[in-house]
Parts: sequence; C-alpha cells; structure tokens
Amino acid sequence: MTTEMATARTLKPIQAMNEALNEAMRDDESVVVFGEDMGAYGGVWALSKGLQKKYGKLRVFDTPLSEAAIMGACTGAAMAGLRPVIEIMYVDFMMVCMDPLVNQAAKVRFMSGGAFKLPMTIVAPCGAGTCEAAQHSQSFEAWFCHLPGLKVVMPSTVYDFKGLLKTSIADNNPVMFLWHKVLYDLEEPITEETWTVPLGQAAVRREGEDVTIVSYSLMVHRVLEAAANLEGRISSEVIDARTLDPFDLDTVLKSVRKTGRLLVVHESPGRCGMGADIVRRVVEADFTALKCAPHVLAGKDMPIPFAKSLENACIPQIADIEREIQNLTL
Amino acid sequence: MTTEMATARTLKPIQAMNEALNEAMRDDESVVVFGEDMGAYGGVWALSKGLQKKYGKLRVFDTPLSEAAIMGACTGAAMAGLRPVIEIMYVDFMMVCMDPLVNQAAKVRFMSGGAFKLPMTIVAPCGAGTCEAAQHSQSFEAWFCHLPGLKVVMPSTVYDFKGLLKTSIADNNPVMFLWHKVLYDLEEPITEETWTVPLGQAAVRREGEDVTIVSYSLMVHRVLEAAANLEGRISSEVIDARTLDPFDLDTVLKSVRKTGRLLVVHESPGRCGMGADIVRRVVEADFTALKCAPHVLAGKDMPIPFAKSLENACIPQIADIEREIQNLTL
Amino acid sequence: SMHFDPDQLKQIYATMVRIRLFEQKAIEIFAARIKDGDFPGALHSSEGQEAIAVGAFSQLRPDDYVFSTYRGHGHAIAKGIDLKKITAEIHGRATGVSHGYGGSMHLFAAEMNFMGGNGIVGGGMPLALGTAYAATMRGTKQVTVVFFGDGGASQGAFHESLNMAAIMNWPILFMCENNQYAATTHVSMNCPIENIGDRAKAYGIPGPIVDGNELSAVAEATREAADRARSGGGPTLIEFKTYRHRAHCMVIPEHRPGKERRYWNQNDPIDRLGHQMIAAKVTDLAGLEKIREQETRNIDDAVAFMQSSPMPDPAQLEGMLYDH
Amino acid sequence: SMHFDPDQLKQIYATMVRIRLFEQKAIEIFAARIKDGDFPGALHSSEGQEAIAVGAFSQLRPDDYVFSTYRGHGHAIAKGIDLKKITAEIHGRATGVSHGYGGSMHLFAAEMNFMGGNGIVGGGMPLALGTAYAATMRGTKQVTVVFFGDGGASQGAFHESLNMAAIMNWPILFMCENNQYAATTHVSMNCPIENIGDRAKAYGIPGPIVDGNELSAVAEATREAADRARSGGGPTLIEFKTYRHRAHCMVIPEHRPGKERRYWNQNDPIDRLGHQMIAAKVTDLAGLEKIREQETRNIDDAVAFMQSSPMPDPAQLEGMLYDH
Ligand SMILES: Cc1ncc(C[n+]2csc(CCOP(=O)(O)OP(=O)(O)O)c2C)c(N)n1
Ligand SMILES: Cc1ncc(C[n+]2csc(CCOP(=O)(O)OP(=O)(O)O)c2C)c(N)n1
Ligand SMILES: [Mg+2]
Ligand SMILES: [Mg+2]
Repeated sequence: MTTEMATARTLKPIQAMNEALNEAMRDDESVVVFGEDMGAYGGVWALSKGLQKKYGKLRVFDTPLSEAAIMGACTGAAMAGLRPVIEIMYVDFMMVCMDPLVNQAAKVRFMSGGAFKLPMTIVAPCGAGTCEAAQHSQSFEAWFCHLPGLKVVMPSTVYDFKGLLKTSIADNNPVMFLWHKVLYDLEEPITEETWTVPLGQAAVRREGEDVTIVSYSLMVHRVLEAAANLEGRISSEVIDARTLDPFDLDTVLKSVRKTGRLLVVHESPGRCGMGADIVRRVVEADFTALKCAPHVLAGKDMPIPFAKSLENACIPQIADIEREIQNLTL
Repeated sequence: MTTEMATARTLKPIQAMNEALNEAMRDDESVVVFGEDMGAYGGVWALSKGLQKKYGKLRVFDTPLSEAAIMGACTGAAMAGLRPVIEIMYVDFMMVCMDPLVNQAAKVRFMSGGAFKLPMTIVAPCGAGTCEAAQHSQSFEAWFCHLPGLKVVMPSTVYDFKGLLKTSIADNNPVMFLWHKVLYDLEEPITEETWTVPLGQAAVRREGEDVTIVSYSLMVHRVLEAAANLEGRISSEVIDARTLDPFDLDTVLKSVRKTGRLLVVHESPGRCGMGADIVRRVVEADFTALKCAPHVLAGKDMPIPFAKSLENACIPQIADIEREIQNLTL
Repeated sequence: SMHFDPDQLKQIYATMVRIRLFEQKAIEIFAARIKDGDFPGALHSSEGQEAIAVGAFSQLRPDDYVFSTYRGHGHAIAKGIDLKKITAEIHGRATGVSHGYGGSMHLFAAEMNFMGGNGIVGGGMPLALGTAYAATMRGTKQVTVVFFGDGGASQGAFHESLNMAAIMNWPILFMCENNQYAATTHVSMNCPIENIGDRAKAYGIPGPIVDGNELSAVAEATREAADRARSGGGPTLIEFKTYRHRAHCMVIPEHRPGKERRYWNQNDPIDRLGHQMIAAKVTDLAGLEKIREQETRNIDDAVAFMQSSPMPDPAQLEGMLYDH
Repeated sequence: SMHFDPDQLKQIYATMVRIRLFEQKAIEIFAARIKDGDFPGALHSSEGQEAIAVGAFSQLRPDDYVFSTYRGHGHAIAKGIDLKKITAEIHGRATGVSHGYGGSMHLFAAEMNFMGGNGIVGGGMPLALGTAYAATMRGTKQVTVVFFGDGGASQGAFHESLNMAAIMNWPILFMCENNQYAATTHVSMNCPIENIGDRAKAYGIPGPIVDGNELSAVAEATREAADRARSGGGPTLIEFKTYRHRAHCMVIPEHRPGKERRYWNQNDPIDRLGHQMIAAKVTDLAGLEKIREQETRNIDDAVAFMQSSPMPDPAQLEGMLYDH
C-alpha cells in the first residue's frame, strides 16, 4: 500500500473512482477512458467527470450505444498496448457484450500462448436495492469468478474504491470492477491523498471469536450492523473479501481456524454462487477446523422483483443476517 | 416414466434427440424447430435430420447466422404460445445471445407477474476433449444454474438424451439442454420405443458403500470407469445428476448418509462451479453425515488449450478420478 | 392522407393528453417519494412523443403484438391498458399490470398481446421476431410492432432483427422513435448518416421517415406498413423524428441547446393537434380544456386506486418463477 | 489498375500456391490422424479464396493490424508468418505460433501485429475497433484489417463495429469474404439484398464490391481503402465475391449445385493468375510448375519441422493465464 498524506476530507465512491482514473491518466499516457456518455458529460454516474477536458477527446470519449463494440474496442486497444478503462452502465447490460469479454478478452492471452497482455478494466455498477427490477439489479460476480482469465473486484469502502481501482488499472490483465449502486452515497473521512490496495488481500473489518462471516460489497455493511447488534452476545469476525478473484483464502482460513464457524453472506443467488465456492475452498482446505456446518446466506434464487416489499424479501436484510449468525452459534 | 415397447435396437445420442424432436412435433403442433442449418440440411449435428421434409418449412427452418435473433425469436415465439426448440451450434456461441436468454427468456414470466409461460428448449453441444480450443470447449452449466428462471439438463446416457429431451420440450419453462460432444459416438441397446425421463431425478449408476461420487454428462462415464478400476478395494456409489436445475439433492443426501464421503467430478472450472454448489447443499443439509472433507475434482481454472497434451491436463482423467477416490477413502 | 372523424380526433387528443398528464403526475409523485427518502426506481418520461404511440395504435388491430420499452407508459396507455393498473404498477402495487413484479420498465398485458416493456435498449427487437413468426405460422395476419430509440438502433440486435425479419418476410413494424438523444448522447454519435430510416435499404425493406410529432403522419405510415405486413409484404422500418422533452430519466440532468428546445417546443405534438382540431372546427379551446379536465380526473382516479392498493405479498414469490 | 513487376507476380503466385498446398496437406494429415482414431480438431480450408489474402497483404504495411478468422491459414501465410510455425500450431506442437495453445483457429503473431484467428463468427470485428483506435490515438497511420464471411455479416457485431468505426472515422478495412456459403447455408439466407457491400451505405462509408478471385482487383481495392484510411478518410467495407471449394470443415459434407461448382472452378483464382502471367509472358507453364514444386518442398519442410517438434508441456500451463 502506497500512501501520500493530505489534509482530512470526506470522499464518496464516485469521487474516489474519479480520482483513481485521474491519477492513472496523469501518470500513464496509455490509460484511456471511453463508453456511453463518458465524454463531455462525464458519465451518467459521473465516473469520468472532468477528464475529457483535462486529457482531451483522444483519451476520453463518448461512444455509440453499442456495448459489444465498446467491449471489443477495449479488448483490441489493450492488445495494442493501451490501458483502457470502460464503463458498462449497469452490469446487467453486459449480456449484450459477453462475447468480446468471455471468448476474447479473457482468453486472448492464453490462446496466443502468452503473446499478449490485456491490461483493461471494466467498471460497472451492480446490485439490487434500488427498485429497478430484474434487468437492472444483478451482479454476476459468480459468473466472472467461474470464468478463467478475468479478475474480479468488489469494494465496500470508499478507501478501497480508489485503492483497488488504481491497482486494477495498473494490472496487466482484464479486471472486472463491480461497484454496488446502493453504496453511491457512502461517505468516508480520508486523510491520504493517494494510495493503492493490492488485489487478493481480504480485510478483517471486525475481530471476533465465535463465528467468521465472509462478505463483500454492500453486504459487508449489513453484516457489520448485524454483528454490532449482537455485540455482547455473539462475537463475530467479519471479513471483507474485497477481491473475489484472486481470493484471499488464507485470511478466511486463519479466522475459521479460530472461530470454527463460517457464514458467507452475499446478495446474488446462492446456486453456484460465491458463497458455495468459499464453502468448497474452506472445507477442502481445513474440514476439521469447522465445528458445525458452514452456511451461505444468499439472495433468493430468483430475479429481483420491482416492488420494495418483494425486493427486500429477495436479498439478505440485517435481521436475516442476525438470525443466521444466531443459528450458527446455537 | 412412460414407456412403449419396441424391438431391441441400438441408438446414439443424435438419433435419440432426433426421435425426441420427431415425436414431440408429431404429438404437438406447437412444437417448432429452427436454427442455423437446421432446415433442409438437418443441422450440422444432424439434430433435425428429416424433420423439415416431414413437418414443412413453417415448422422447421434455417435462419441467418444470428444467434441473438434466433434466441430472441425463440423467446418471442414461446411468449406467443408456441413450443420452440432451437439449436445453438456450440454453447460457447451463446455469448453472442446472452441478452435474450438471460435478461428476457429467463425473466419474462417473473417480471410479468406470472402472465406468460415460456415453453422453450435450447439444445447445445458443450464440453472439451475434441481439440477445438478455448472457444469451442466450454459448458457454462454453472452459469445457467446460477441464473434463476432456466432449467438445466445434462444427460449422460442415450436413454436420457431422448427421455430428458422429451420432458424438456414438454416443460412450460425455458430449458437449457447441454449435451457433451465427446458423447457423440456413444451407443446403447434400447428396447423401448418411446419414453420420458422426469426433470429433477438423479440416477444411481453404481451402488457402493465407501464413497459417493456425484457427476453428470461425460464425466459420469469416466467416474464409472474409475470406480470399476477400484472395484474390490473401494466400493463407490456413483450418482448421475442428469438435471442440474432442478437438482435432486435427496438422492445425493441419501447416498452420503450411507457412505459418509462425497466427491463431485465435473469438467468445468471449479470456481463457483456446480461441484461447489453440491458441496454447499450437502454440508448445509447434513454436515454430520460427512466423515471427511467433501471434495470437488473439476477442470482447471483455465480456458481449454488446443493441444491434446494440454487439454488432457485441464480436464479430469480417469486416473485423476481414481486418485481422488483413493485420497478421500484413505 | 389520413381521415379521422371528429369523435375519433377528440379521443386521440384525449389519449395524448392522458399520456402527458400521466407522465407529469408520475414525476410529481416520484419526486415526492424521493424527497421522503424513498427511492422508487427509475422513471422515463415520454412527454413530447405522444403522437407516435397514439397515432400508431389508432391503426393497429387489438390482437397485434406489441413490444415496448422502458419509456413505455405512452405505449401502454395508447394501447388501452387500464390506467389504474398502469399507475399501480409503476408504484409497485399488487394490483398493477405486472402485480408489482415489473414496475415502470416492465408493463405487461398478456391478454392484450402487450408483450412488455424492456429495460435493455433494443431488447425487444429480437423478441418481436418470435411473435411475428408465430402469427405467420398460424396465418392469423397479426402484425408485431416493436418500439426502440435512436440509441437502440446502434445495438447489434437491430441489425440481426431487421435482417432476419427481411429474409423471412415476417410481419413486423420496427418503430424507431428518434427523439434526438440517447441518454445525454446526441443522435449524431449513434448514426453517421442523416436518417436511421435509410438503413432499411440494407435489408431491402421500406424505411419511411416520418414527422413523429404529426399525428396524421404517424397514423398514415403505420397504416401503410401494417397493411403491407398483413398482406405478406414483410417488415418495415419506420423512423419517427421527434423530441423528448425531459431528461433521460429523473436523475440524469441534461443540457440542451436553447434553440433546439424552442424549435421542438413549437412543434409539440399535442399543441399541434389541438390547433388543427380548432382550425378544422372539430372543437374549440374550451372543448380542448374540457378534455384536459376529464383526463386530469382520470389520472387522479388512477392515483387514488393505486394509493388504496396493497403492496405485493412476498409469500407469493415462490410460485412466480416457474410455471408448474 | 494495379501494376506488379514480374518478380512480384511470381511471388504472389507462389504464395497463393503455398496456401493451396498447405490446405491440401493439412487435410491429408488430419484425415490420416482421424483414421488413426485421433481427433485432431476442426480444420477450415480456404481453398478458392487465396487471391483475397494474398492480394490484400500485397498492399498493406508490415505493421498494419490484422484480425483473421477460423479460416485463417491463408491470411497467416500471406502475411508472411513462418510456415513451419503455422504447421506446428495446427498440429498442437510447442513450436507453433501460439505454442500449441491456439490451434488452427487461433493463429497469433504478436510481433507482426497478426492479432489472431477467431473461433467466433464475426468475433474479430469489435476487436478491430480497438487497434484502429490505438493507431489513431498514437498517430501511427497503421490501418486495421479484419476478415469475416458472408455469414459473419449477419452478426450484430458487424453492425456495431461498422457503425462505431464510421462515426469515429477509424482506419479499418472490413474485408468480407463472401464465399457464398455459411456452413451449409447459402448467402441468400444471410443477406436479403444482392451485395453485402451495399450495406456500407447504412454507415455512410464506401462499400466496393470486388471480384475476389481476381488478384489485381483485390489488390487495387485494398490499396484504395488503405490509402483512404491512412490519410484520415475512415473505414471501408469491401465485399469480395469468391467461392469456398471445400465444405465448411472436414466433418460437414455439403451438397453444391453442379453448375455453381463448374462456374467457380472455371474461375479459380490461381489458375486465372497463372493464365494471366503466361499471357503477359511473365512466365510459362514450366515456370509455374517450378513454383509449385518449390512450394511443395516448403510445405514438406514445414511438415518435417512439425513432426520433429515436441508437444507442449502441461507444466507450463499455470503461468499462461495471467501476466504477472
Ligand atoms: C443495452 C443497454 N445499454 C445501455 C442502457 C442504459 N440506457 C437506458 S436508455 C439509454 C438511452 C437510450 O436511448 P434511445 O434508444 O435513443 O431511447 P430513448 O431513451 O431516447 O427513448 C441508455 C444508454 C440500457 N438500458 N441497455
Ligand atoms: C457466433 C458463431 N455462430 C456460429 C458459429 C459456427 N460456425 C462456424 S463458421 C460458420 C459459418 C460462417 O460462415 P461465413 O461467415 O460465411 O464464413 P466462411 O465459413 O464461409 O468462411 C458457422 C455457422 C460460430 N463459430 N460462431
Ligand atoms: Mg433517443
Ligand atoms: Mg461464407
């Protein structure tokens, strides 16, 4: 982790990512940014705000409404030695550009016998909780982890938004950077000016003795609230995975060896999800460390419905997490 | 299971699927078949051989080389009350038509509050082992299981190719029917004329006492060979999942409660794969039934390389399976 | 050109006003809910594009298939779907057209062959192939109408769908509502030639370019294309030139050139039709005002219905995903 | 029209023959391996299309970017990639251009900006946008050349890529090898108008339609489009009319009308160029024969090289996926 000191300030996720882009573009001429509405307007989420003015239209530009073209252009540009960063406006829309991502970007290096580097970053908001219904609420992190050739990053803190995005951009491989829309208004006091966070290092967000809870992205916040609510009765250790591929199994194992209990919480459907994979890795690595069955609290195996009453029922709420923690520590 | 008796004969997977289509079209006017080369030619895999001649060009037809249009047409036709069956020539090519599949077909019923039925079947060959490299060797069954709204079928026997395809076509929901290319030349003696196999029912292919091995598709054959090779030393129970969603957890649990040991074998990458999910379900359902850590023997977390020497190293071989069975029963 | 009798015209005008008022009321209530700390989801106003929806549906059969978009309130209202159920849906009530599962972007009405809005730009086009095929196979002479925008025409799905429809000669009206912008992006960043309609030539099909703010022009182009499709003449791409009054959705403020705005404000489709009706002595200003008052009451009734409707019950979720 | 001096012509002819013989030898060895119970993978012959690859590369700069297809042996050979390494690759040897990781469908040569074959129909087109953009940003005046077929033009990627390239004015040559068939499907099921090239109008770019079996016509069209692209004139769609002699791949037998076959056999690009060279007294029959003999030796050498090459070592797999 590199750090430079600065005066204290508060930062939100979008600003943090915008700073990361700005610094990356400033420090490396090969970093370029494009996508729908990403030029003059600065992106519908304001991700590229001010960057076209600063770095010119050759490095920051709008595109037609054509995700397959955007993803392909990103891949080709990376093959040519640039370091592109693109935005896909919602991760759900990646369904129209899976081929350049899955069959091309994630495989070109391997298929060419290592001849190419693919330094590219895809930034996309994800997640449910905004009443935007089934086609604007998915995350797909499990798919991207199942796909070899792509790294997967899902920050939960403003600090990580910036630090991990900088590292993602600097990485010589395709990185999927998924940020949860419900974190949009998160605000954190920050004292540093610039920093990076390495890929593949989980963070212990709360130390505890009774149970290990692994989560990432928005759900980390809910897990921490649930853990706080149970304070005094159950001592929970909360691990924020931060990057899902590479995944920091060591930190999880260390904790499980201490607590003997494992709960994974995520919002995406449970079937073939990230939780299942964490359970697999833990039981394969150290079965005897577990005092009881590990458990995955995931979103329902359903699309996300529109109405708030239904949506809430489909994704883990704080009360659900508390209940599962209690069940596990009975 | 419905059955009609016939004189004994041998059948191969393609013939079995072709018979299923033929019977479905004969019995139900709303069953239609289309896709690239599926008309006069009868499909590059011969899936629709003879059907256009029999049922006419309005029910069996060629399309342009446009998978998104094909998948969309299939979805729209199902919404209009037809019962379409399409072929995507390799499941890998589904990357160019994920939107109509993922955001439309799998969600329309749910998003409409249950107003529509989506009786459609997608048939696609899958799998590695044919030296066709990274873009012609994938399976994606874990993705499809992670996606709510889609059923997933992966037969291993000729009997199931026909019986499960008939049931898939008769189902009122989208079904992904994935058949492994390496099974192309499989041949089985068959005595029945026509039959169906229900979705969601696993088959115990071999009974045993020491270890439960769950697999599906091509890998079932390798597992059975490995189990046979260990005969006398280790008594393996081999379960063919047959359909992955719905998944027959009961049959697996019953076996694990007997053997106390679980090995899952599949060809796709392990991360967020079907094996991880089976492990998750088993440990959540009956942790104490397990005498030792369950294990997933999966394909490497890599694209499939071209050269045979490399390809073999990336997917489970019989010797690998034997080794894992032995490790588990040490 | 198109002939409408006075009653038809008044009904058409009323429907256009209904859409306009619906959109305004929706924004008002959403804004209030947001102010209350509630995030009610995305809302896409079709103000300024009313003539397209209303003109088109004035010429279609009730059993024709329709694929709409996330900007689909106008399509649903023009199609004649119960205003109360539309209002209930966009506020996530159990009484909504999609029982609260879809929301504003996913209005469905299966019994009217209204095949749904779509949250994916261009997402409806490939689906339209399927209903058009079904109608062809069954010989029902239903046409399929699919709406999309100037941005949607840049999706691969546009090409694949028009191409397949043309080759198969399937009865589809590809309705491109070119409202000049895709989110904040001007159409010139989505189409390098002057008219999206001219792309029809790449498929050997007709591609009329129509003033989308002129009710009768919309109706005429739709009638022509629908007649052709019904009689085996295949698909048509129709480009409607129009203008979206509001920003893309509530949370993305857009800057537009003042001159452009003035031009299009002067060409507002409702005002235009109103003037024409007065000039043709179909009605007078007071008559138009009476229509507006009636529609205001309709909207208010729908809002009241929505407000008295229950939220959907999560207990029903389990049965919703699959047909059993 | 194009001028080539005699030596150039002989080299061009030799390269075309080399491709033809390469394809034939590949089929021969694959067939033998299959007979031995080995499944060596898919093989897609470009016999009949040699003039396109060779004519195009005769007019390109060595540093221009190239995206090829699964039917890419001809492109790779015409580009000048070592025949030995190509042969080794299609048989999965460690000495192959992709070290045995890619195979016939994935020939790469990064150092020559040969950006790979592609197993996905139309898959190269979106990637071509990226190299063209990189060249534009850097001001290098490199063009990007991307090959695809008559079937590939039906993919959504075709539309998105041509559209974006046209809007951005990026230097890309979209090379459509219309060999009349996509697998077993005639081009009329993929394109409802006569010429795929005419679809260029939908993007406001030139769309020349070229006799792809006439070497000089291919060279001229390529030169013109490359010059335009290099000097800031943007992309071109070029349709080459040609014919694939063989079935799509080895395992999909195809029936073709005899008349069609005869027509195209009479228009074989190698024969045609040979006749022209003899007529222009560049060489005689014996001269052509000598070239053929030399190329046969080249192919044999490449096969020998392949046969003496090791299989790739799985121990190296781990390091291959990511750059560290
Ligand atoms: C495939 C896809 N990409 C991006 C978006 C985000 N998005 C929603 S509407 C829109 C603009 C669409 O413009 P246009 O097609 O002109 O229709 P309009 O909104 O003007 O009615 C964008 C970019 C989306 N929903 N789907
Ligand atoms: C997206 C996709 N769909 C289908 C295929 C299977 N396939 C491989 S080549 C081919 C025909 C392609 O025809 P065309 O574009 O005319 O090129 P040609 O093979 O004639 O060179 C098909 C259907 C594929 N590889 N990718
Ligand atoms: Mg628009
Ligand atoms: Mg072809």
